[in-house]
Amino acid sequence: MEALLKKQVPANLENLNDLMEFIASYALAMGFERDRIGEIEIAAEEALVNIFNYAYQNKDGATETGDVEVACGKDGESLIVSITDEGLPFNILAKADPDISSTLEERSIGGLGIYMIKQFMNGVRYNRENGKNVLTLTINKHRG
Amino acid sequence: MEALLKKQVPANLENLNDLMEFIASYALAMGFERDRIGEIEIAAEEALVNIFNYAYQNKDGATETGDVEVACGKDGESLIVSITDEGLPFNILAKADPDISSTLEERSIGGLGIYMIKQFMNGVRYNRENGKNVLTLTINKHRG
Amino acid sequence: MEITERKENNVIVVSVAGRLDAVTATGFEKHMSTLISGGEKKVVVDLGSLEYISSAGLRGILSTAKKLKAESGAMYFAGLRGPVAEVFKISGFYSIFKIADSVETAIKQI
Amino acid sequence: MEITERKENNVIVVSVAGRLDAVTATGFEKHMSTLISGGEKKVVVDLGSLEYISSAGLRGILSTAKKLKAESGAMYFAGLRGPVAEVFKISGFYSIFKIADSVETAIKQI
Ligand SMILES: Nc1ncnc2c1ncn2[C@@H]1O[C@H](COP(=O)(O)OP(=O)(O)O)[C@@H](O)[C@H]1O
Ligand SMILES: Nc1ncnc2c1ncn2[C@@H]1O[C@H](COP(=O)(O)OP(=O)(O)O)[C@@H](O)[C@H]1O
Repeated sequence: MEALLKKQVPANLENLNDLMEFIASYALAMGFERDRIGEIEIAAEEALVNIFNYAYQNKDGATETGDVEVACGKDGESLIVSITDEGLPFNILAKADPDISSTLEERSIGGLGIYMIKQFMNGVRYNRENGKNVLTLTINKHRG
Repeated sequence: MEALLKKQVPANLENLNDLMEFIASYALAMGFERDRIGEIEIAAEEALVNIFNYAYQNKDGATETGDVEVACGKDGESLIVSITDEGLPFNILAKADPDISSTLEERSIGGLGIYMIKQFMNGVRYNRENGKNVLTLTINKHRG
Repeated sequence: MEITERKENNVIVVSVAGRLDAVTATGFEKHMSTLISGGEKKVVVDLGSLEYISSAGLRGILSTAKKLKAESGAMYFAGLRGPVAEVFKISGFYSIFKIADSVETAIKQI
Repeated sequence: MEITERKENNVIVVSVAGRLDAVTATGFEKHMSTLISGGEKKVVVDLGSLEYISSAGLRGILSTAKKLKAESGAMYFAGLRGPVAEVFKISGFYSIFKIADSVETAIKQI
């Protein structure tokens, strides 16, 4: 992976827009098209918001403070976005998708975020390293 | 990715055992433990059997002949298994998981294969390149 | 995100422009909740100027729909395009919601 | 895969050893199908020597269970360990099947 740019901020919703712009401008510089950048933003937003909401919950369900780091890089023509937090271990690949065929009444309100990450990304990788969650998204120019 | 070993065979069930041994022995040489090798075999079997069953179906639903190539390599401590076929485009990341909470009566018989791939692998990547499907699985020594 | 509204007979048309994301979805949900509490029963949501929607937006839509359903109301979506249409598609929203090509059609059919 | 059988009163104990995979699952399914057609109603499946199971094996188990259910039969699994137990767990099989620690317990409870 080359041309790595990193940004580390406290894991809360106030920083979402900054992080989204950081990722979008990197993708733009790599020549990604507008609609594909939208898909990248969705995936990144879902991962980040989950970290804001769930990663730093303590046993009482209260959210403690913690940081999130976003790194952007390239692997050939592909964009690599890696997101690191020091919260609870959590592997999105192992999370079962929601049932998108159920009726409005049966449908639960949540669970679509991780599903969209898998839909839009070309690669998803989860590593737990030294007490950190590292989620690595690989994104091609076209969803494919 | 270093130390690449490849094996290309016709995509049918007769070659499953050979391919499984090829992958298992590579993982063994890298120092993977027995139970983890079992998980790797499951993931690889699911991906391969799907290629045997679905990738080379023509419009009439008949299965045509085609090859599958398995490549094993390393990325640091991780094993990389990449599986290439020239069949229909198919992205397992985008495939919704089955509902594993439904009752026996409601449960459909299939759909567990791709789900297990996502459960056991650390990374899943799909690329469609020059008419080929390339599925790249990244596997750490331990699932967690 | 920007919300604008107009009423045509007994149908309320809510246009949502910009981004419906984790930051703005709560505002959307509250707005819709107020409308429903205020007695609106026929709601057309115009997404023609919506550029971006994430799962937080979908969540806001689902909970709005559930509230409206509880009041025996009806909701239509109109003007979906590009990435927003794509997100609706992969989330299965085309099969649980009524979707019209244009606001006019939606108003007629609701 | 190797299948061995013994009968204890009216319970048939089927032990499956080795690998239950895409190559062998059809054999397992046929075997079980024959048992059920032969009138067996109480089946204990001993997985104590099963080393490996993939989705093809799970598929064989699911279709066996559905057949047996249609005949109002009962099935227990016993002796699950290591990777096989793990696969049952992540597939939700612990909540749809009856699972006993040992074959003896299964025979008693069935
Ligand atoms: N970083 C995380 N740490 C712990 N749990 C998480 C994390 N991200 C997601 N989850 C869990 O996974 C569930 C599904 O997440 P998601 O698909 O984004 O939908 P939603 O957040 O709307 O429920 C969440 O409800 C939460 O229980
Ligand atoms: N390589 C492939 N090409 C086309 N379709 C596929 C491929 N692999 C899987 N599928 C589709 O995805 C579905 C789910 O696959 P899987 O989870 O392995 O379960 P199963 O094969 O038991 O149904 C299959 O039923 C098939 O419709």
